[in-house]
Amino acid sequence: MMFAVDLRHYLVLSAILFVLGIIGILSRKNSVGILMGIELVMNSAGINFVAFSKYVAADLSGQIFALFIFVIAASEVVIALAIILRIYQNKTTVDIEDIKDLKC
Amino acid sequence: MLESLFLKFLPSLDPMTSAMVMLLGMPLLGFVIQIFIGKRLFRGGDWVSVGTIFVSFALSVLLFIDLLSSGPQFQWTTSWTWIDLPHFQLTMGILVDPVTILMLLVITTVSFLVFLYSIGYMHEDPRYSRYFAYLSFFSFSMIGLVLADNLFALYIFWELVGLASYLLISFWFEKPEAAEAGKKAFIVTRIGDVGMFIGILIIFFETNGLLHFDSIFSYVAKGQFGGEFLGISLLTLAGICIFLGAVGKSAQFPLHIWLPDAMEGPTPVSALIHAATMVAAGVYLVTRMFPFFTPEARTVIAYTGSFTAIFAATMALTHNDIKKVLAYSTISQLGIMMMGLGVGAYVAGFFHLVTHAAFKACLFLCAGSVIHALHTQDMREMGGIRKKMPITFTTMGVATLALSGIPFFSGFVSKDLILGESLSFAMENPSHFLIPLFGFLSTGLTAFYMFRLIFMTFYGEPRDSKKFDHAHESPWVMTLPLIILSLCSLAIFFTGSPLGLGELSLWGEKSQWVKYLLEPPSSSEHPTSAHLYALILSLTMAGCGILFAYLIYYKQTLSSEKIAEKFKCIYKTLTHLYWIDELYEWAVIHNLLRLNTLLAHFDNRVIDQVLVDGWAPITISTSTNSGDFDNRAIDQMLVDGTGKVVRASGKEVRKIQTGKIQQYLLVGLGAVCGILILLTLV
Amino acid sequence: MTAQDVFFYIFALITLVPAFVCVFHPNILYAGLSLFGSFFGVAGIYVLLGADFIAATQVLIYVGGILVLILFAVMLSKNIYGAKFQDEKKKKILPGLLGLILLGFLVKFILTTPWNMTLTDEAPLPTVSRLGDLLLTDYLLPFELASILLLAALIGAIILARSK
Amino acid sequence: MTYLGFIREHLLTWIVFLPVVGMAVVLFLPKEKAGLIRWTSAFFTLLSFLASLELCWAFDRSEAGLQFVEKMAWIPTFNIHYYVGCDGLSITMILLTTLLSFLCIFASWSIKEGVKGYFLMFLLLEAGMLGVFVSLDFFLFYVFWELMLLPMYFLIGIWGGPKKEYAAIKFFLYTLFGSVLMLVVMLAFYFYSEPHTFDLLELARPQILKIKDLNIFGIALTIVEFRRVLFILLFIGFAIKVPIFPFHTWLPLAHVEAPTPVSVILAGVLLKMGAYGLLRISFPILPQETYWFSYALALLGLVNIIYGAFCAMAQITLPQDRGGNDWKKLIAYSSINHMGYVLLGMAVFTTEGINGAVFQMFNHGLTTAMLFLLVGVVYDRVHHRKLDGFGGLGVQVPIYTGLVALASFASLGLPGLSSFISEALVFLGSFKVYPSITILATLGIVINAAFFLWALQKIFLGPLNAQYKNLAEVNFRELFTLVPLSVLILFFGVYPMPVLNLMKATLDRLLTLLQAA
Repeated sequence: MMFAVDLRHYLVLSAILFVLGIIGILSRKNSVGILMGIELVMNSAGINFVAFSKYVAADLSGQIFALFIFVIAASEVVIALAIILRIYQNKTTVDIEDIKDLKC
Repeated sequence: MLESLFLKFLPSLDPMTSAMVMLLGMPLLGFVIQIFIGKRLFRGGDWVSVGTIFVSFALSVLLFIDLLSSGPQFQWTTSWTWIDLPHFQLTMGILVDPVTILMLLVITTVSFLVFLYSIGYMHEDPRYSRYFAYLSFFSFSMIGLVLADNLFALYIFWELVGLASYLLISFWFEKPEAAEAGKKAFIVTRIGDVGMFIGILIIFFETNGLLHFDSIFSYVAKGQFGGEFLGISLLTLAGICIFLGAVGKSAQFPLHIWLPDAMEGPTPVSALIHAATMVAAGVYLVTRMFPFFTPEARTVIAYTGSFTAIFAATMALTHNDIKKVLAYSTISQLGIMMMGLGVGAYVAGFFHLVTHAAFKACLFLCAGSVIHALHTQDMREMGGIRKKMPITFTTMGVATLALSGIPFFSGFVSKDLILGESLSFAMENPSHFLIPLFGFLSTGLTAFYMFRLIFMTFYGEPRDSKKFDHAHESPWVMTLPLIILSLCSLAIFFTGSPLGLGELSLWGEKSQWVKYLLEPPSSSEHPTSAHLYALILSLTMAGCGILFAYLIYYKQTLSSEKIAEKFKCIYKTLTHLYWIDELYEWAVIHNLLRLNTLLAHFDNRVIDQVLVDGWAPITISTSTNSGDFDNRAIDQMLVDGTGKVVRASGKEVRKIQTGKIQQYLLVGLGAVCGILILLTLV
Repeated sequence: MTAQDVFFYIFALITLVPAFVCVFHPNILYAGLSLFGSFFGVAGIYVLLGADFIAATQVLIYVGGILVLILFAVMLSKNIYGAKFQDEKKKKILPGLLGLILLGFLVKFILTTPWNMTLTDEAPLPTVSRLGDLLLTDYLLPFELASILLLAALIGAIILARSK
Repeated sequence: MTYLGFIREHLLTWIVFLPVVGMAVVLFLPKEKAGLIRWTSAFFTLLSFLASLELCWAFDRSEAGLQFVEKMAWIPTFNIHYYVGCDGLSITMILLTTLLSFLCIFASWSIKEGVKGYFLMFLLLEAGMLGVFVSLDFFLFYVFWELMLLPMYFLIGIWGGPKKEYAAIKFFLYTLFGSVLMLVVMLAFYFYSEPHTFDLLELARPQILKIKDLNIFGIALTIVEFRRVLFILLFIGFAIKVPIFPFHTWLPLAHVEAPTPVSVILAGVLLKMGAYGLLRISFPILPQETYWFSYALALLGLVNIIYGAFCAMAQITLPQDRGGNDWKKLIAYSSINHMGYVLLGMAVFTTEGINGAVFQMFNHGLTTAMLFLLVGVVYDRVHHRKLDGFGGLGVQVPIYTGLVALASFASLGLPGLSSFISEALVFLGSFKVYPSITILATLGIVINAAFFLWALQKIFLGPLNAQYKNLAEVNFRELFTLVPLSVLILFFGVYPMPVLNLMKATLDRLLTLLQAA
């Protein structure tokens, strides 16, 4: 019954998605690319929540959390993109390697 | 009379208390009004101060009349709890007895006259009302000082008169000398005050918190005051400590250096504070605490007094500043009083305080009048103004005769008493022969320098014609006090008999009122067999002094320059005032400054090195070169050192802070993986 | 293997392959475009999990909102065909390695954990009305907070992006 | 329950947190409206001051124990409470703090940059200080103690003088070092008490604190030694704040660099915290150790007196390039001298001594605060504090001169002004126990007089420096800050009982506790 889909499959799927997202975050030079990685990670979290909602909790709280994840993702991406645009205006680059003003 | 007066107008209050509070409070009221709104009042508000002091004066006179009628046993006291803690009380109280009343009379009389005089003397000063405010404040503190019934309260007012003196000496503070003199006066007297405070501490400690005069005396009388320190009984030590306060305030050797400098203040101030009242507070203190002093302590007092008397008299010989001559004379006379008290002449010492207050205030005011007319204090620029200022000349002459101890004048009466007492004291204790010797010598010197002053100022040719032409007699507000004070310098005022020896007593035993009112605390008065010798001796000395002065400065048969040439060494010593100031400058101030600098560098040098070696080899290289005051050792070692270690290590660690978020995350991820691997392995 | 399982694998592929492309494709524009597929795949997974409303929202917000925003940002920020736009491969090795290790552990944990599953085989009910109820009753405070967050993000984004 | 009743029930909480409320209000004010911010701060500090007056009025003077106690569980797991109360020891400090804070708001008018941040920090500082004085729970005490550090750091570091960053860092690290030692002791108290508690009153009971032998880093400590070590650690923690030689080096620097109102608060209130902590925590909880160390305490007091006085005098004699010639530094060193009297009075365990010590804390708060305010007045006008740089100001600004003279004379202990009484009490008390130390300490009186008068002479006397021909006299706002202080100095100098009445019962009880040891 290896292929009969249950919770584990969903979790593995989300784990793969998560790791892909992490790799994206770590490897992209472009800050928009990093943002994409983050979106993948968030999606994986959403899958986890909804899957647990169905298989473990058997109520809708997981879905509610998925909704909140959307909210957070939306706000995050909006702010992040605004910041990136701002940086681009100032430095004409979005390359994460060039943005190191935090270093003293 | 006083009580009935107060009962009539303030029936609901205790008459004596309200009288005393009023006596004390009026000058304070004058001070408060003057300091806040004085400038805006009519005539700068001088009438407020004069009025308030006049009320105090009138009350003192009434009190004195009451005292004369009730006799010397009179004593009235009251007190309030001031600080009340568990097992600890401090009280504030008023003690009125003959000594107090006599002091009050002296203070308020001289104050009132000086206030009056100041209206004329200071009328052009821009800080006119401030001047009167300070004067009122001084009167308040001085009255408080004599009213106090315990040592602690006395100490408080003692310091306050010091403050008033500071403010008035440096009244013309634009002159750097005046500012310096005020500071010097305050600090030097404070050194004495600290001694007095230590004395109070010893008494407080020994008597378990008794500071009230009477209770201290009864405690001492019962012989409960024991204890020794370095072989000296604590009682003697406490007495000497208390006396130190008097040394500072009454400008006795070795703390006399402030008084001549204090002459930078306005002349009426010198008359009031530095001749008649405040400097006499030391004598008052010794009088008040008289039963407290052991024979040893009294000997110390007598030696200090007699030495000061001769020492200051010699310094007065060569001075050309009219006020400084008088200042040294004051020191010398205070020494005489101290000497009198030291040899046990309780009445005589205090008597001399009273007479001296009158004639010395008169002398200062006369000097002020001269200065006012000539605008100089240097006697070499004066001369021949006898005709131009007859009142000043006459009054000053009277006061000079009184100071020189000539019969018919008050100084003769009191000084003779002291000298007689000291002579009989020395006859009983021949080893102390120096005390009367100094006393008699100083009498002669006094007569000499006083007549030198008179001759240089009033006789001869005018040396500075421009100033001479400008001179004129002072207005009546200034001459009236002179006349009154010179009248008070006559012997008859004190003894009721013209010669002053009691050959006539116009009003019975009360005519010698000072003697009548003062009761020696124990039968310490000596038989008067020595008085006749003393009389002859002192008159001879005074006569010699006057004669020399006459010869040198009037007839000029003896040239002062030649004498100075002949005794060049002595002359030089005298003009340099025995190099006392220089000695202090070198011994105290110089070394004090060095100590300051030393301590300021203390951290750098001492703590530094110790802590460096002991504490922090890590930061040793950064610490040793600190040269300035602020880079202190502790700082550099412990505080900055720690900082530097942290900074150095931070510098290394900082290299991994690249500012690249991805690297951080990567490290984080690596760490997570590492932990997971470790967990599975373990 | 039921039809649902088949759909699961299909959707998983639709999710993972574009995600893979998104992460590893050197051109950022393609990466962004490939996200499109990935988001759709996740929406399908949601449908399979009986979360109809979530699936719809996923499509609306991610595909309609976030993705478009990202693409805008890509295009606004850069000449998309520029040389510097290509990522070098070398940087991907270490993260990939670490990611694989992490993935291994995650899968191991997922498979070894005894999941307490209480799945009933009922047909999935429509969730919209129940979600609405929950949001306005039990989850009212987070809901309101979320709205404040959105408002803050809105204002913040405007202030940040507004040219001075 | 009426509103007034509600306020009175929680009077101490109101006093402490009214500044915090003020802070919240100021937070929402636009930063351009400096005037509004200032007046709001003034209003809330005034409220706090009025509340403390109400406290003073309702305070039962014959009661030695704690009053206005409020106790609420805060972190029950560790038996930590929000536990506040006040007794005769703390009420004087509360009054001093609220009064000085209120007056300092007006002295802060000259702050022109970053007004909002400044007043936020200032209000937070006031809350922190008040919190320290009312806390009865060691943990709460510690929290407030640390809370107060933060605004102080910023106040010095942002609004300070030329070397502000250095001074701020130094102040912060110094005090933090002390706090760490205090923390160690706090934890030791907690873990060695049965039951575990942070309650200061509980800890002071004889059977609660059960110190055991300790073996640490290979050093074996017996109970007695361990207790002494605890005392020393705690003492260093507080000594840094007092400050006691040799932990004083932060003080001159911080005072000099801080803006005027902050110097006032530093000298007027913060220095008292060390002494307050000793009296509140060290003395009652470790009485035997206090007794054992009393000679050392008195000796340190003597060192403070003499050393402080000489260092202050060095300000006049040393040129500027060697760290001298600074009026503010002179006052800062005189603070060290004055705190020496406090220490000496505390160390002798006599009624006069301890009352004198606490009264001296109060008086020093008044006089030194006034002196710093006065320095600030002239600094605002001429922008320097060099003692040599003035001269003859007495002609130009007579009122100012009078006020400085008053404050200086108060500071040098002139009778009739409040410091004299406390110093005299300290001396009367200490002479009974340590006569030799006391006699040496009286030397401080003379040096004090010398350097204050010297400074007065340099600044105000002599011919007027032509540079300052147009120097403005003190204005109404400055008078408003100075006159209350001078009135209080005069009043308590003549009649000190109102303050002594507040504290004598409490101190008497503390004393019996110590004498029993």
